[in-house]
Amino acid sequence: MSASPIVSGNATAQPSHLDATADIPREVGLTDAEATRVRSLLAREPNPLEWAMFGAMWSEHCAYKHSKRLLRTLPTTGARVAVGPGENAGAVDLGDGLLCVFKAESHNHPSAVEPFQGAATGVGGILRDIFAMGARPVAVLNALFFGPPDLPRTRRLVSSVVGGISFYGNCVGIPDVGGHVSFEPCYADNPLVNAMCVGIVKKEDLRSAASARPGSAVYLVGSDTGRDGIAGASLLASFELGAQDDTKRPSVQVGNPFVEKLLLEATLELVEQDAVEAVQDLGAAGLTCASSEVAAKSGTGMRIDVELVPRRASGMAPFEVMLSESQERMLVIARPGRERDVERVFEHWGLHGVRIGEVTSEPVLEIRDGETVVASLPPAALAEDAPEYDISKWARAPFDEADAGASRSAWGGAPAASFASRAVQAGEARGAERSPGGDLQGGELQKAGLLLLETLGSARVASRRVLYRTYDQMVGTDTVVGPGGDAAVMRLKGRPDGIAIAIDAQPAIARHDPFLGAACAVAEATRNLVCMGAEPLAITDCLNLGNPEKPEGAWQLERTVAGISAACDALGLPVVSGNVSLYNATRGADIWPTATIGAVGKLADVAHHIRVTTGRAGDLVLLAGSALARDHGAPVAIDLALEARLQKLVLAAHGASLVRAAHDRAEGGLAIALAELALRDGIGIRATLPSLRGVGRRDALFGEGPSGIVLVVAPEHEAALRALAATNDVPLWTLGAVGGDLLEIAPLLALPVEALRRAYDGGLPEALGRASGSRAER
Amino acid sequence: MRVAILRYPGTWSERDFAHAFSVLGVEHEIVWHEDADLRRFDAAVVPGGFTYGDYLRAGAIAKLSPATAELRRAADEGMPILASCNGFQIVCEAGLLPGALVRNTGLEFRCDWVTMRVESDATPFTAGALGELLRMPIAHGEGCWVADPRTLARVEDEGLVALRYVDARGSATPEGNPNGSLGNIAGVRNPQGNVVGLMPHPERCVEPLLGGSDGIRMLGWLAASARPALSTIS
Amino acid sequence: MNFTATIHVRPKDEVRDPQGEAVAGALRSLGLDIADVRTGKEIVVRFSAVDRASAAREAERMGDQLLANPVIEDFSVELG
Amino acid sequence: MNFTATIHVRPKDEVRDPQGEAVAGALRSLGLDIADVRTGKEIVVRFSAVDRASAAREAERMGDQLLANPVIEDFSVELG
Ligand SMILES: Nc1ncnc2c1ncn2[C@@H]1O[C@H](COP(=O)(O)OP(=O)(O)O)[C@@H](O)[C@H]1O
Ligand SMILES: [Mg+2]
Repeated sequence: MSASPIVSGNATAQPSHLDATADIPREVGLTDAEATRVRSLLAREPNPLEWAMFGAMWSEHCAYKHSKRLLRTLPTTGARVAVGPGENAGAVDLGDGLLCVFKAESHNHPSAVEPFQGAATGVGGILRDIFAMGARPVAVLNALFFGPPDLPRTRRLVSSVVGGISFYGNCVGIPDVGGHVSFEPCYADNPLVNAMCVGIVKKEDLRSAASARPGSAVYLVGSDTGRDGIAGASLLASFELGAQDDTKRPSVQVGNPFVEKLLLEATLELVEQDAVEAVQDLGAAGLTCASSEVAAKSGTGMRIDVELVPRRASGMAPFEVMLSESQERMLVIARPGRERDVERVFEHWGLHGVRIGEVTSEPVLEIRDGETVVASLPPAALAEDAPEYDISKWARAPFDEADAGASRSAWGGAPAASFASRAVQAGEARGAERSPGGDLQGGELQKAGLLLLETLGSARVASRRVLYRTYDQMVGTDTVVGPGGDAAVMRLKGRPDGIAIAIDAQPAIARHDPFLGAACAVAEATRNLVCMGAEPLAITDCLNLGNPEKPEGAWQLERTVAGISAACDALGLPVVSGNVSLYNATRGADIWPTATIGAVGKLADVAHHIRVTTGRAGDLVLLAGSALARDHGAPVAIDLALEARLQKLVLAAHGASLVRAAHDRAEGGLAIALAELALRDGIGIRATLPSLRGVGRRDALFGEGPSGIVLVVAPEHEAALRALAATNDVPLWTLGAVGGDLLEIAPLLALPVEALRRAYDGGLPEALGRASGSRAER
Repeated sequence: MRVAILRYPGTWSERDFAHAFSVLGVEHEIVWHEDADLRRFDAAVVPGGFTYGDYLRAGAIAKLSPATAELRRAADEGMPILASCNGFQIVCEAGLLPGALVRNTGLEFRCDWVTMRVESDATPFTAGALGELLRMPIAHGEGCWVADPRTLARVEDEGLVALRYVDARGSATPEGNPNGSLGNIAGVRNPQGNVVGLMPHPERCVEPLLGGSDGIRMLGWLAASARPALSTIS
Repeated sequence: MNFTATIHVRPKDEVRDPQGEAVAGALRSLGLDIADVRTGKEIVVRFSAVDRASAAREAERMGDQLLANPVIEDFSVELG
Repeated sequence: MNFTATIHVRPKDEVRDPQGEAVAGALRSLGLDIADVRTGKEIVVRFSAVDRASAAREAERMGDQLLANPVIEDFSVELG
């Protein structure tokens, strides 16, 4: 568990009662200055319940205190943007009346405490964000970050986290179509669980939390409210367990995907019948957050009677009801006169839905306990008036340029290089510096084949199939390409077009240079879309970082956001939604800055995507873009302008039907990209490496760097491709041709594709020691 | 031909079946389990999903639905009924088909493509396909078909095995078996042949765009009256 | 009157129990000398009934009609 | 020596038990007057150990290290 003040309520507790004599503002996690701000906003002293509501709503998780200023600098507009950040999820316009709604979110702390339930409820939360918009979820993806795979703890975490995702998503019936998995030491005690959901909605069915109108009835529907994770996401959670009465403890949130499925169907039915004017899911800070946000965004007030809230536990105090984070609950605002219809839909689906209050015109959130008014607050004060901290005031790079060596991270390894981001800022890409050991010497040369098998079978590179085969990838019958390709491809029933989805992160680069890592993640996610022939439309970002109150943490956050901005600007992409998770640390050391980027793209003709194939014997294999690459984790500058030209080239080539296959050069470099290409259909490739001054053969084989796509084209299309590459000013190297049953990279290695298969397929189960006992028994 | 597609709380393949039938040109309607009156229909599908969250045992709570009596009546009257995935679990729980489905031997949910051999063509869903190999997706965590030795012997002796998992070479080996089912049994039928249950998902493979179209072998006959629609699929 | 019934549900001896097999394997890997493992369920129901005799009948019915699948499972009832 | 241990695993009292909720609903639909239902597991292990004391220790270890998830479940051991 992290030492952060923002920890999940799973591990920590809320005072069993709010003692008016204690220093309540501090007890609920507010600083003295924040307490002063509350008092001046209200012009009075809040009561304990009101303090608790402020504590929850002004927590980092709910209020984005340390990130809001920065997030405002992200590009969020564009012709395609239908809904930008601020709603439950963002949306892009697919044309012809359909919107694509999507968002990524973290569930890191709950997953550290109870990985199975934490991951499961993470999926549940992101699904609710999507269907709260009136959209039907059509796909989920996940990005997972664990410690080294040989640690028993990591193995248990992998089983539990993947088990939780599989348990929840499969039950609700949403296909899991892609993801990302990293194994790095910084995540050993603080795994990251990021989930993304994509939904589709007709324009007229889009719902907003901002459209509640005075006089409308407010319903709470779904699971009964218990003492689950009370104020878990807020600073209230800074209390130690143990001191109190056991029965008053907040308990681990347990997900019930069956209720989620009912909620999903009921909500969509209500939207279809146009019986509701606003819908809001209950997440962090539960009813407090949902009610104040709806009221604040709608410019109204709301009256809620906690006595009417159905409860699972007896003796719950109003603050427990208001702050409970029980899963699978929604706030539904009925259209006036449609209350019976709303209730009928709840009944049909066997859901417990109760009218707990109404929307009011005066902007006051009034909480009653029967006849007694127990809290009365301006919703905007709760939802919008939290302080914003300008972290640039204390942000400081961990090294200065003269002393790059000082930035060795807590995990050892290569010195950080700050040159890369400066190169990007200056708009000039610089050549990769020679990494030590960049060349293969004598004996090593003969070992190139072994090195390839080792890399291909390493946890970093090997096939994730053992994980994703436990997810239903096909339910919904829209999955054209599921996990295993560069990006997922989904059709839209009844239309010729389709979407592509990818999720990626580059923590090993961000560790040295958060700007570069974030920019590379945006570039990789969108490049993966392009490898399927899809034009990127927009991204969602899920930022996972350490402590923003420390100079280095603040700097990392700043640089991460700047990296996303720069990449989005260069690629012409908006950010439509996102999430920030701070205070992630392992044994006191912050995790590497981890920007998970989810990207959505469009295919004009879904049947005409770039296939996940090796190609045919005789096809040519080429490398387009940049050939610069270095050891894993050693940053290579990204030339964002080249990245944009490369993506444009591949889309243009695909538009002209020149591309048989494409694959992004990612983990493990060019040799691995060729191996993965050969593995698709089990056909060999015979290639030679492009010779580049200053690039050793080891780097040429296994070096990693952005902006490289391996293309397979029929020989008769080579000239046309070359012409396009020239027009777009993208370097292109011919590597070789498809054919035979060996992967041959002359003169360094020649391996049977069958041997590659064994390494690639068997690598992850072996790394995770899957033969032996795991807590599989759930 | 008009097909009822049953929907229980937690069902999720009903929309996929509806889409598949639209593609095949089969008239169909999604029917809420509590209102199920199958007399209006010529055939019925009990689709996949996680009815009642699969709590207790997959299909156990759904069998208490009023739809069970209706399914039994329709089955007795000879109505063709196809039960896939969770539907298979429900009809086994309800006693319409022999055996039961328990946790996969690997204890993991498994989504993949499998190959099955048609072992009985005495059902409308497999008529004329004896010995054929069908490739279809699976997606289940409790698809291991089990029975006590007596029941198993009866199922084998009376030719009630409708489909068997096979490997790439067409043999019913452990490698071909995704979930540990006894005798590699993927699907069974009732003695009359009108009720067929299977774990795989024929509705997920009626369009080549989605990776295969062997589901047409199983569902296509329902479109007999609308054959022309079939030729437009490709 | 209020009663608590515990219904124990176990796989029949002759029926395969994949979960038990997997648990046996996992326990062996902890270094234990396992002959075999069978996994069952234990369902604790708090309910009311007119008297003890009908409570017993009702608990029996729960096992019969829902909690156990007679094709593969046996059950027993403990009425507290 | 051969032993049989029954390890009972139950969700902690304050932890939500969705399976129990679903079973309660189903039993109600059978016309029973149900207050609540909690569902647990019962794992019967036949194993050998040098003596009774170490058998008890080993059974405890099974619950601890594999069968129960200490964050949300409690377990108890019965050594037959
Ligand atoms: N946790 C996961 N869940 C589902 N699919 C995953 C997961 N991790 C990776 N994948 C899939 O495996 C394939 C390879 O992943 P990755 O190596 O990250 O690809 P890339 O380098 O192209 O981003 C992709 O199709 C990806 O979607
Ligand atoms: Mg890729």
